[in-house]
Amino acid sequence: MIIEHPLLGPRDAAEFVYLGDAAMIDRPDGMTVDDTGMHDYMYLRDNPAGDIRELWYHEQGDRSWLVVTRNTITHEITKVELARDVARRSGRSR
Amino acid sequence: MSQPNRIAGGQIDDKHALSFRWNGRNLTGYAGDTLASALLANGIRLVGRSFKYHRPRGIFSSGSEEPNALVQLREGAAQEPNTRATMVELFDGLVATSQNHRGALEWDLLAINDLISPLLSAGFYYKTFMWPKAFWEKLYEPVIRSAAGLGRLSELADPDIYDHGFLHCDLLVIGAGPAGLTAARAAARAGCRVILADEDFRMGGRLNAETHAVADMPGAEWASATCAELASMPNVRMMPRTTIYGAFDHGIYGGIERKTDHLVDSAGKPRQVLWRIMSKRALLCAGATERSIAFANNDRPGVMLAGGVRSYVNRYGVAPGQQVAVFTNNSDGLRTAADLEAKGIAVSAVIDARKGDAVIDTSGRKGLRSLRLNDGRKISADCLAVSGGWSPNVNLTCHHRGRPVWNDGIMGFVPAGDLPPGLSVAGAANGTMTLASVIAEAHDAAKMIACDLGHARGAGKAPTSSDETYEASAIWHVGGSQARAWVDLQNDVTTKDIKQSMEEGFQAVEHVKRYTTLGMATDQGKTSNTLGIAIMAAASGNAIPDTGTTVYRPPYTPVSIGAFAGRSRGKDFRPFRLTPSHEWALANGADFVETGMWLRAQWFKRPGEAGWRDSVDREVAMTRASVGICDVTTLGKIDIQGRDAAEFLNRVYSNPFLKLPVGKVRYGLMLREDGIVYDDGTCARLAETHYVMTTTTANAGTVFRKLEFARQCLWPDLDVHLISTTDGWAQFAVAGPNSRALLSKVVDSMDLSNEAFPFMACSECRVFGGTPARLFRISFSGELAYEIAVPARYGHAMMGALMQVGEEFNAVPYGTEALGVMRIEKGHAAGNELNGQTTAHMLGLGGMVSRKKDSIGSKLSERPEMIRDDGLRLVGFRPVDRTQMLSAGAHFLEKGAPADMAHDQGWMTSVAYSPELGHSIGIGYLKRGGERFGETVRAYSPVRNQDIMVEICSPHHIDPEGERQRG
Amino acid sequence: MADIKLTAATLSAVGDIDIAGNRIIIRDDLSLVSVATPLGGEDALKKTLTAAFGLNIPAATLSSTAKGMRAVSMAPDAMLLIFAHATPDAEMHVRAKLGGAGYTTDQTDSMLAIEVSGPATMAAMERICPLDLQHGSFGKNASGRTVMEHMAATIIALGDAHFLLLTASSSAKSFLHALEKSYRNVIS
Amino acid sequence: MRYSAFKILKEALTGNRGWKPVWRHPEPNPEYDIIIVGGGGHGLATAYYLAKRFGLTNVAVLEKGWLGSGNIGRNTTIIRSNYLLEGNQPFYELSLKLWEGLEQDFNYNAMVSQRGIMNLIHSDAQRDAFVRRGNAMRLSGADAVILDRDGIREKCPFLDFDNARFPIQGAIWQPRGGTVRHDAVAWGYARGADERGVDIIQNCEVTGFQIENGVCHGVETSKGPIRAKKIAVCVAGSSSRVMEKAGMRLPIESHVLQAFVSEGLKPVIPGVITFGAGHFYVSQSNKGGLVFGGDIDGYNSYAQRGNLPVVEDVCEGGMAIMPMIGRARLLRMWGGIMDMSMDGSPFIDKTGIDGLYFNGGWCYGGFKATPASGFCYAHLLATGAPHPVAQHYRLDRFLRGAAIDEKGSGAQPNLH
Repeated sequence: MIIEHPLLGPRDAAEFVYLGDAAMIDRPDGMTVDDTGMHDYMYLRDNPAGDIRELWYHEQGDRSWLVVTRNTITHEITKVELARDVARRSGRSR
Repeated sequence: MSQPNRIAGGQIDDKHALSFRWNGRNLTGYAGDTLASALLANGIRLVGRSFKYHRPRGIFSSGSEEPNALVQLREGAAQEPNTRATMVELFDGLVATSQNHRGALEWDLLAINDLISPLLSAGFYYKTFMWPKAFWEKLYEPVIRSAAGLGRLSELADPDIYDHGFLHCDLLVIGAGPAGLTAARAAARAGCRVILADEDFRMGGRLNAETHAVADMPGAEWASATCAELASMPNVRMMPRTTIYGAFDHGIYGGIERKTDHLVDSAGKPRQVLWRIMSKRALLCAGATERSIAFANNDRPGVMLAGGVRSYVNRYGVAPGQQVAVFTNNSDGLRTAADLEAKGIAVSAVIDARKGDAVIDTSGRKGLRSLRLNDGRKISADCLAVSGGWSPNVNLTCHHRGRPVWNDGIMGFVPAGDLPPGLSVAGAANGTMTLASVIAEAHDAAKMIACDLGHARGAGKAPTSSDETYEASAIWHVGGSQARAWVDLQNDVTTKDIKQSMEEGFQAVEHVKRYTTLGMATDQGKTSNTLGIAIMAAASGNAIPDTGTTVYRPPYTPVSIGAFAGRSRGKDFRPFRLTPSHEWALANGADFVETGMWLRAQWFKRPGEAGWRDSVDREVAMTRASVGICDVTTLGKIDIQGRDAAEFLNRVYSNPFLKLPVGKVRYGLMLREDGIVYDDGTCARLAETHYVMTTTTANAGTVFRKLEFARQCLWPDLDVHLISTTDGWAQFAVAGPNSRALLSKVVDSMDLSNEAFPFMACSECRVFGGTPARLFRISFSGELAYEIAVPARYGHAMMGALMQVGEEFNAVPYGTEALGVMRIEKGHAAGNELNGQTTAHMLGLGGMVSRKKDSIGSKLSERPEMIRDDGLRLVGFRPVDRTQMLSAGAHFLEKGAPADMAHDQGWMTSVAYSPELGHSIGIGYLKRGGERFGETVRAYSPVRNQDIMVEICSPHHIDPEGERQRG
Repeated sequence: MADIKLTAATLSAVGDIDIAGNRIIIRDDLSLVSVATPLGGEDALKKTLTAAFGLNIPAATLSSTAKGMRAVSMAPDAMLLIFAHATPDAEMHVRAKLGGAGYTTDQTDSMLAIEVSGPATMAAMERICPLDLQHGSFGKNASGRTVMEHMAATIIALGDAHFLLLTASSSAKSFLHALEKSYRNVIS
Repeated sequence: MRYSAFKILKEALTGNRGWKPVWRHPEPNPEYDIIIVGGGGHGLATAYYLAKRFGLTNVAVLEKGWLGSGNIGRNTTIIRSNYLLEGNQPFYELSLKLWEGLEQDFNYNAMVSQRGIMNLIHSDAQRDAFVRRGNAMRLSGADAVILDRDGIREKCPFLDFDNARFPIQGAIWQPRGGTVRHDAVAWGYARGADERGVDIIQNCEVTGFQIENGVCHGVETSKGPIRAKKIAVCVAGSSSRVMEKAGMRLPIESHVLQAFVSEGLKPVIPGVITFGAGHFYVSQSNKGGLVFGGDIDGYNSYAQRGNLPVVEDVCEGGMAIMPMIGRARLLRMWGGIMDMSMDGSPFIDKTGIDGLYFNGGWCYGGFKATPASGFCYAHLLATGAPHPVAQHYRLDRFLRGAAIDEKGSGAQPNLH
């Protein structure tokens, strides 16, 4: 696979390490979440057959975490963003 | 030496004779020959035996689709089984033998299988060999296994080397026949970066095998002129002998280039290079493959594909027979007769199925002698050129699970719309079957691609060419005989097998394929799949499009496993990471151990020491008695800086970190988000905004990754920055009661007294008159100990210098084994204990998980099953009989309890011999372990034949109060 | 022990390698200092960097150079300064000049710099480097981090068929072996 | 029709014209006692054991494609019970015992071949872990032997003992491990279930569940609605997609696992060999192909195909331990969709919806589990209680903190 890195251009996916669903960004606050909330965050997945937003880490590259929108049936990638930007947009500052 | 079937002409160099050996016979061919053409030139027809019935088989085709002529190439360790003679470029000194026969090829003992073939019908093995039960592994299966298989591995290490490589292009053109050459030229002229790859050693495809004209010259000449033009262009890479074997995601194609397979010796260079080709676009110009017709005994040596016959006659200057008959169901077959006659070869009959004529049986035990026709005629022939029509080579278009669609016009499957993105198809692979239209289509396709990619230079005009008509008919199977008619030559699948399969309920294409093994041989059914589906359709009464297709998977043709591995074998399987003191250790008797990629000194053997235990016991004893030095560079080191570094650490460690003062080190416990202990280490605060974290050797990379995740994804607006400095600092543990005395002679002007530099202190400093260093007062051994770090370039010198200074204290270097012994003596958890299944509670560190803050893993670490009071706890063990040695991996059982899983109480994680205590010690996890000090339990290790009683004790076998390290 | 002085040991002891006119040179004369950009401090660092070294912040795929110093982007908020510096205090030197505008870490000992050039260089790199190094795609001063033969590597174009490679120092021997092998595999 | 050597001989003499269909091709009834969704190995085994052990035959198996078209038809055919944890080991040992009597039980030769499985050891820590595992196996009645280098050399002289980057130090060997002809398992179970009256309905896709007030009464299918008292989902690879129709999110991700087969070769590999320091395992089929594989590709996928990095990684592992295979050729590569669960272990459980049952999360270990999975699922469906060896495979185990994590990789499916 080729991931179109937003800063570096096309890169072989072999340079990256995969984590999984980008919902992992939305970590609940451990002091306020209930047991089920943290369980659901950690363990339950939409696992779509179609577009998924997912986290890839450019380990053999610039160490960016990326949010890649990819189709799990065709593997087509339609969007790649810096995860840090996504996290900020979803209100994770501080 | 005479080559009885050699005729004039073709693209071979008859000035350049090559000698080779076939089954022990010395033969001669010419440069430009394949092994197959040279064998045919020498009149050799029988070249192998079939898979199941051990039927005599001859050369069937002239290309990579060859199902029959599989040979063992070369000898000794270089022996290469299952090699298609049709793809082997002849070289001087070539040695090949036939395969899959017991006894001589001509007198194969297993030909008995052919006589009992009714017993071996489709799926016979599923229905028997079940009684008596024990006979399967002992008798039936070994017999089946030894009869199955084709060629033989040498069982010696492959003597050749392989390489990988990466290529980038605008357009990859796959196949260099008329379509590929035309397309490559047009795209290259337009300015694209083009790669043109073809599996053949001579580009030109069918132009080399036919008598067509292009641009008013013979096709083969045009091909070679076009190749010359392309080779002269800087934006074109010509890759003959290169098979594009797979289409992967996002325009990546796999290519295998055979670099030295056409040479007698690879001379130390890679035999093959596996290319990963990143293309913006690709154009498949892979042509088509001819197929046979199913009629009785259609598998005899001498029965060949008509296109192959033309290749041998036109390209190789070989007559495949003296008396050739032609059997065709389409217009293409007739050209064979014309080409043969043009070369003066006798054509004994042209049997055109479209006129109702058909071959219904053949005879000739080890080679074709005659044919029987449906009108009763018997015709003499030693070669039958069969054409059952052409199947477009759509394989690569299906590698993303696309399904081709049926085209009645050409009686074949053609690519559908669901191609891999970026791939287009032109020429015969696309179902375009005549030369002029092939060239026009390829030219237009290339022009359009160039234009899409923004290359607007003139692509030029497509060359003119001769053209012909192509008419195919739906004649697949000739009845009229009870004898078997082969569909899949290599796997010995006949029309009867397919029919029986369907009668037994195996009707889906995949069921038929799996039940009969149709299309599953080394040719992936290139000549048989379409025919098989047509026979299925006829048997079920369905139309071919409703019957379905099978899925083509990579590779297009088989690729050596060695090529996929590239250089990564032997010692080069993975890189070595070496510690800064590696050379020193090498010179001082070290044995090394692989820990991940690292090589670490395991112990340092001294003269007179009989075994490793002697060395390790000495290293431990001397360290505890005086001072020892160990290279601990491999521990991960992460430089952490930023205004919010403290806050960040407080969120990633489960214990508090906000209040760590500058100049202090703290032990840190790191959990996974699921609450399991992930890693532990120390973290030193060097300055207000500057920390150095250490991790275990094994987790250095993954901890860094997780920290980056936390930094970028969870808390993107903390000002914190991470960089690995693992390789940058050579770090040495200096441990033992004399460590302070030793180091005070090393460190420049610094007060190392317990008051000035207490346990868990850290500082930047200088050593040996000015070399920058870092000093940490931390202890893994439990002794008074330090770790001192210098820039890695000084690591080698530092080790020597520490030893030199330490001479007066009898300092010893110690390795990972002694390190392990001392940490077990101290009850410190390491890899065996932190195996990803461990909770903080199990380690007795439940209290370290702060509940006053949110940190990674803290929430989920509190789930009920993870904090059970009756759960496992890390405790120590010693043998009741102190002379006995403990064994790691032993499970604990209560005295008298049955040895079964229900009574399993835990297991021993690590054991060591403690020189200080004089007996074996261990640590491990035991249910309710913390409450059971003094009890005895069984340590049961049946795989070690060990069953001993052990006493439960504190995991801190030595200095449980920790006085030494604080002293 | 005033008589002991620590001396640096590096792979340059192996010596430069010449393979049929292609050169592999160990550049242990170069110091490497990483500079991370404080959150919100991008402008300040930019100004300070220019004032201190005349350097621009490098683009993600293009290194910047000035007065014998090269800045290479290593991460969205981190760069590596490469310059000749004889003593083991390169980081202090940079830190002093930047005066807190960036977080500095000495990487001189973490990585080894290797320079390669010669007629077979493009063919040799093709065997180990997944990046497209053709001139049009990777011109002078272009830079990238990638993986070669299982080892992380940074590659910088110094000119036509002329590259500077940075690789982890602990595995540098294996990396050199891989480089040498690449050349040997492609020369005839 | 009973299969025997005599039957084959009789057919051979009469032109092989008397073979009967192995299963019927029925249309669905409007209602069944139990519907099994998924006609793969596990679904067919469940139907077989429901019929044979519990006498429940008013059962339908609904298969979207052709029976056996899921992972039962695309795996590397290995059977073993070399598991470590209490939650797993007895289950896989039951499975191995069922394999051992399977062919006589269902009168079909699935070529259960116990030529042994060997996991190579390359470090002291690995040895300690394998000793622990071997002892756990012995505690639950399985077989396990620790081999030293000489013991390995005797069985596999072709391994690289002298020049390996990660030298072989030993192995754990399970003599009863081995391989089975995978397709034949589906066919044998299907034939056995069909014979006893189970309707196996191919080309019948489940498109929805009939759920009212928290009770599931049936399914919607491409062949119309079908009602049942119990609906048992068994669609590993598609679990999330199917259970989503019942409104459930699962602790499962779908990943692609590639597998490879070489051209046919004369016998050279004795049993199954697993390379502990690389990612490679291999066996040799009765047709002579080397069947091998390694890690999953690592990204979520429903594509049934993988990419090159893993192909290379696997072959590197192969060449590292057995450099004789360099000149053998890789003939075919394919991918299967794995239900990768959050702890690497499966689920056989009731759901929060009455009447709806779930079996899935088999990761890449589903093939060897086929008999026990069917057996325990049938037990749960027939008795309402989990079979003792499958009692830990509950959907709520993560909420309780009772993960069954053999590898210790945590809640990241692509690491299991």
